[in-house]
Amino acid sequence: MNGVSGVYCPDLDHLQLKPGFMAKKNQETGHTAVGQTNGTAPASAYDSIDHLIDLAPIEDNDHRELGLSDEAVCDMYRNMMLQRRFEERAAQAYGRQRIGGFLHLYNGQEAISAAVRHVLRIGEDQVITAYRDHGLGLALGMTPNGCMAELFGRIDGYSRGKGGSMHFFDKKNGMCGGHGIVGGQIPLGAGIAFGLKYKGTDNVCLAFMGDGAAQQGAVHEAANLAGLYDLPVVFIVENNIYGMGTAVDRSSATLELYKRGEAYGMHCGLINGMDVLQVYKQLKQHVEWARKGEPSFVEIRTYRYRGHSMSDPQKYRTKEEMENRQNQDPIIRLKLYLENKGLATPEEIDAWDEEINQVALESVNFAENSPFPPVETMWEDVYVQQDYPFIN
Amino acid sequence: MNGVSGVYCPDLDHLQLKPGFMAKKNQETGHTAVGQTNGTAPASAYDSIDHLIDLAPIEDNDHRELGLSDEAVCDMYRNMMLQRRFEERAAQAYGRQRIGGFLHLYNGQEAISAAVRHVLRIGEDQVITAYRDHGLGLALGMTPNGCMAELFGRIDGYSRGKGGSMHFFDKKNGMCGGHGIVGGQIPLGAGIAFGLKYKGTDNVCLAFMGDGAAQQGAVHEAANLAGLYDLPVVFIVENNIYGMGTAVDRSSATLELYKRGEAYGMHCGLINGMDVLQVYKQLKQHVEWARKGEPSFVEIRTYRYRGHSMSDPQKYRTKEEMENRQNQDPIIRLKLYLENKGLATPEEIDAWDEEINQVALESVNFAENSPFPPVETMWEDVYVQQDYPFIN
Amino acid sequence: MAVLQLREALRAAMWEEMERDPNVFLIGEEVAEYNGAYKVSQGMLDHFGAKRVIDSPISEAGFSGLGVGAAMMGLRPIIEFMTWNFSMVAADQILSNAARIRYMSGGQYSIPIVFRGPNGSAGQLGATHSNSFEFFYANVPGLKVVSISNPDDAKGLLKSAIRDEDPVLFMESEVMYGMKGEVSDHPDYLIPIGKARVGREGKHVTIVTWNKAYWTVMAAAEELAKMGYEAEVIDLRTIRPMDIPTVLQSVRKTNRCVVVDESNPLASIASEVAYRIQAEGFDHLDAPVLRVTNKDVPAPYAKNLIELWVPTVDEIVKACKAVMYAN
Amino acid sequence: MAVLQLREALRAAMWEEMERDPNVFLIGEEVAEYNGAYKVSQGMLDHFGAKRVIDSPISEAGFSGLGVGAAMMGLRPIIEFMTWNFSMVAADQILSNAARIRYMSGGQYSIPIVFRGPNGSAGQLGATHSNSFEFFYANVPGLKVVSISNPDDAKGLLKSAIRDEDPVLFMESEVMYGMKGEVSDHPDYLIPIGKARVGREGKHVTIVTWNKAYWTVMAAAEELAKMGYEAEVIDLRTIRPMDIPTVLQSVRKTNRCVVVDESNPLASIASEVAYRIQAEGFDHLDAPVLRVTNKDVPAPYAKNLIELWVPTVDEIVKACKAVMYAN
Ligand SMILES: Cc1ncc(C[n+]2csc(CCOP(=O)(O)OP(=O)(O)O)c2C)c(N)n1
Ligand SMILES: Cc1ncc(C[n+]2csc(CCOP(=O)(O)OP(=O)(O)O)c2C)c(N)n1
Ligand SMILES: [Mg+2]
Ligand SMILES: [Mg+2]
Repeated sequence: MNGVSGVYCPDLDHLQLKPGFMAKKNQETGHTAVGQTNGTAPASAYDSIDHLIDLAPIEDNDHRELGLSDEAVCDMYRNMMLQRRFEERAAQAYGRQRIGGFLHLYNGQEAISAAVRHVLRIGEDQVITAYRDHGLGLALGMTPNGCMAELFGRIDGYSRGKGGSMHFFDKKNGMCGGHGIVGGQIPLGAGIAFGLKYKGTDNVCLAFMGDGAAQQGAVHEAANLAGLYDLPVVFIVENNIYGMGTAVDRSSATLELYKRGEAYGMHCGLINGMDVLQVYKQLKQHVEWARKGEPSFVEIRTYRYRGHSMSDPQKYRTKEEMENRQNQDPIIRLKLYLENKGLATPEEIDAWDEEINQVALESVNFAENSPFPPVETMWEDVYVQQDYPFIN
Repeated sequence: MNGVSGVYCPDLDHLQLKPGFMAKKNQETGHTAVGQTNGTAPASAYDSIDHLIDLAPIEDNDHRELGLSDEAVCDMYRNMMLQRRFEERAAQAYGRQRIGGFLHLYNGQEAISAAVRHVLRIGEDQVITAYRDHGLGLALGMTPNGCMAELFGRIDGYSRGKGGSMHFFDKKNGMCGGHGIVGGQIPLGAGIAFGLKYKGTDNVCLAFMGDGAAQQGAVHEAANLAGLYDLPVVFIVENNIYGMGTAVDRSSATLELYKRGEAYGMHCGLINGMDVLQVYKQLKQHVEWARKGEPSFVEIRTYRYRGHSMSDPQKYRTKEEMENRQNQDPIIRLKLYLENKGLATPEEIDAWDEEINQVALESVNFAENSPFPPVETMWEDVYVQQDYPFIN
Repeated sequence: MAVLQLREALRAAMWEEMERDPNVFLIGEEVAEYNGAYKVSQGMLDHFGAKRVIDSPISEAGFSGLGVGAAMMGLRPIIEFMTWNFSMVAADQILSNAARIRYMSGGQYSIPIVFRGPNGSAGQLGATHSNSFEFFYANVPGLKVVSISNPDDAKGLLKSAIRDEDPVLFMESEVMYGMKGEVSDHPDYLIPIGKARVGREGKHVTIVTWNKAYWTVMAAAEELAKMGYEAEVIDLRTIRPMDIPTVLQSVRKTNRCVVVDESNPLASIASEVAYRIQAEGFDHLDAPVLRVTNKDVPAPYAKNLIELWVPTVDEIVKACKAVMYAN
Repeated sequence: MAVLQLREALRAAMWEEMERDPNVFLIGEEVAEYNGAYKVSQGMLDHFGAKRVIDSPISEAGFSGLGVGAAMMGLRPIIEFMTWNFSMVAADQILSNAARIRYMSGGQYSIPIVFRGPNGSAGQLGATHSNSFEFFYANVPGLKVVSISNPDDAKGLLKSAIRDEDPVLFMESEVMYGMKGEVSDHPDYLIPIGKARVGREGKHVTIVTWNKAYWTVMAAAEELAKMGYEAEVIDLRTIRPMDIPTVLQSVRKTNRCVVVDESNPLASIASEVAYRIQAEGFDHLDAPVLRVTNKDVPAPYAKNLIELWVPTVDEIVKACKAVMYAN
């Protein structure tokens, strides 16, 4: 451990728990109150999450004051739009059964990955995340073609068709996956940071997880290791309020997930994930700390617009809640910012949008035309050893 | 989760981290500072733990004010002494190879178990702990004979010779084990509490672990479950400063282990484990909370006088540190209290001591004379099913 | 008798047993408000309430251990793993606690618990989501392991598992949840744990299998029948304890055996079945016991590859012909 | 050549490889300041410093995953489990990450990592501390599994494991750490992973074994020799990949085989060896392959019981005589 006295931990209690909510919940539904005797399900089990949890404070930032060039902010917009369009095309292709298995879309969360794209030294710094990984992959510079081909399970995919949606890897750009076991990637994140430090660099690792994942023991072990060994890592909870159908107040005993970092002596952070400049500003600070060997535990409040994966009927939330959050859409927000600041005209933006649309479409085309992996590739990439004697 | 606003968490920062220590440590030894280049071992790697961590605040308590009868305090003394003597006899028997495998002694920590003996409703409330379990077993009312026979691996042991030192179980007295996988018993503790609540009782479970165990992921998962489901459980870290040879500042990123409970919305507690009345007083409060479905996370600062197990050369600590802690021995302390308060004369105490000595000796005798388990018992107690078809 | 989907059969088993015994409860991820990730527990929260149908955080080690602790207090927990893949983070709780507390306590505590969920591959889910863990858990004395192939067995064996006084690990399959079949509705319909079922009679070759591979085997048996070979198909149903007597009885008739196991080959249940047959029925074998398993590589994502990763009808037919020296 | 204890041979292997490659480091519980729970890493902290010999908290999932992540960055971690029993809380990290990241990334990342520690029973340690996990990890494609029986193999195979580009799980034994033997001191003494060793030649029966059971087998071979039977003893050394060709070569000579495996019987490595022999060498077998394993119950604590729990010389002799129809 560092011995730094006084790590940073914002106290924002008033923002998280709107008073009276929990008590009401317990009385009326009893759903989390195990052991109560009158615990039958009420007519409506779902209070809107808006009653419960705020997105976190937001400021009026100016990108130049944050050290971002005009071009950088425009790039943020285009990248977010690319992520959005890519996911839409992927969803369509899933409908046409070109993509199989699980497909977890990132819609709504793009401000996070777009900020990461500009906070990091791409190619040197490292990112690891769970299965909801397309957005981060595209933000780090993975090509839509290679990504879509992977979703299609084709040989031109980043993992030669062996990984699929949950396993986006791109060594060149520091994309360390794409991992399917909830929370299991977080110890790897600590280890990646360990490796960066061991090699004497000042590069960092961002280790992403969901709000549901924060309840996995491996996360806590990794956080303690990072605090103890002063690892250059930022643990980031993308709190999109739900783990599948379970709202965060039903999976976590407390709602201030970011405060978990306190137990491990690290900086804590709470970020509004609907505003890319806010994410950029705050993440930058945490990354700077990490470069000095001071790890952080950060919670970014965001929202996922789509179901958990493609088969989710989403009965656990209301239309109003969704609309409320979509009203704060990070892409629309940034579009307005670009226009207001005179960084781009509506016409220019339309032209970008159209171009991006084409890129996304083309990725489907590319994937469609990429061959299935030849059968013999099944035995490749298991071992580095070339003559490994497989059974049979 | 309960929705109780404002759980109890004492702020005692000034007591834990003696200023300057950590910085000094990092500069001089570099041992936990992974990635430093000049990290060779210094002449003396071991700073005395006394520099690092206090035993926690202590008061001058009067047992009557705490609601304890004179007889209860005398019983506490006798029980602590019984634990001490039992361990000594066990150590001797280990030397004579009557006991095999691992033997983890409880010497120094007896004030904790003796307080538990009086805080709980024995036979209704439940206790679960790790492998350093003799003290708690004897405190709950397990007989020295049955315990020693178990250590000897004889048929009259509580587990019919199948469990050994690490697995003391006594269903009648609510001793739920005795568990060998570090931290693995803590989810069970949550489950025991769940069961007590489900059955509609107001009984509680005390779930003990070591300071080293607090870094196991399963502990955190269990704590979150307890906070979420309002389970009648008190998680208790017996912080005896070491997990094997690793001092707690080298296993934990922060030294306030008790504050980990905050992350799970539960009451926190820090207790001086060298004073049985202090332990009693504070644990009583936590148990009362637990009976109302409000879980706690409690750290009891204590010290183990013996090595981790029988083969430990204990090079990781100084003689001075040991002496310093032994000067605060809980048994001597209580003996003085008894004499000062006129609860027992020195002669009476001597008589008790002698009697207890005999009981401990007799347990060795008993164990020595108990038969080895017949070979066919090897296949018993695997399944409840009587005609299970084992292989062979 | 009613025609039920396999998920409905499982639900009926849990439902009836929960009606029967107030100490039975269900806990797992998404089992309550979401009505089950695969809708196995649909309607159970509404009927039994939040005390007995409980959503858990994504903390498999935590809630598995919670179940074992609750069982120590006399409850009869049903722990649902969303899939058995996720049991790996809870493996120690199952091995060290569920399986061994009875032994280590000298019989003082028994652990009447059921862990259940889908096991094995289910299409393009990739390497981490396609594990078959029968071999692993069945290795452990103190556990019982059931792995089912149809709605009727699902119900009869799950009811037995819930009533069993020992820990039972119960393995299903996502891709079979929608499968329909006749299911007994007798309130005490209990299929004994540890008994295999002869799914098809035949005299030329014995095929031993279980779980969804059973259906690939049945298709292969059809193919073989067209070629004039009658395969006897044994659905093991319980992996621990294993009904080797029923297998041997068949092998004594056919003198040949193929084991079809949708898992990695090395140290698989297929290896075990083969070992037992040759050890106890050596003189009845006219050919080696052969196994057909998943390929000895992690599960690939691509559709064309994953389809070849699992045992195919062709491979089964080929293995059967090999042990019949029919080529 | 020098005479070393097995723990010294392991230490020499790590030491030499750490001298050779600055990317190799050691992490685990008590490996540094305490000099190793079993003194395997004695002196390594002093020599290599705290950057490369690292004490970890009791967080097996955490530091196993840390190792895999570090390997992704090009380091070559050696992860010490105090014993393999404790790897159960880290099982998912090994299966899902160490074994499969290469595959799931289409070969972009390789994971040159070694997990090592003692495996199997070691006296009166009770049920949770007596596991043998070869069968479990060897099941998993993507891993290699080594399990050694003597100081020379310990050194030569551990050096190979550390240099291997793939994840290697390395299994030792507490009770062998003090065992002495001649050990090569050639700096590139690399015993190839995947090659068995014939420990004793004989013509009447083949006994396949590994790890400390090897020594029980050698004692049994002595007994058999007194009765006039010459056993050929094969030390498997590597469990995955498994050197079945060497086993078959012996069986073609002896026509009989016993596998001695200090583990639970069901789905054990013994089952696997037996499967492979009968599948690939059926016509050479004059008797079934028999196995001698631990008893099919959790490990008991009592001295008299645990001694009978593991394979005994008597049982091995008996099994050999059975396959030789010598009674
Ligand atoms: C250990 C484990 N348990 C369960 C699952 C099944 N599962 C996949 S995603 C998911 C929800 C995760 O929610 P969260 O962490 O909030 O991420 P999000 O999907 O919201 O991005 C669950 C339960 C899993 N993959 N791994
Ligand atoms: C999961 C696991 N890892 C490692 C061990 C080996 N081990 C046994 S006791 C121990 C130290 C535990 O220290 P602590 O929790 O402080 O308890 P104490 O011995 O001080 O009572 C270790 C590392 C184990 N039993 N289980
Ligand atoms: Mg989420
Ligand atoms: Mg300790």
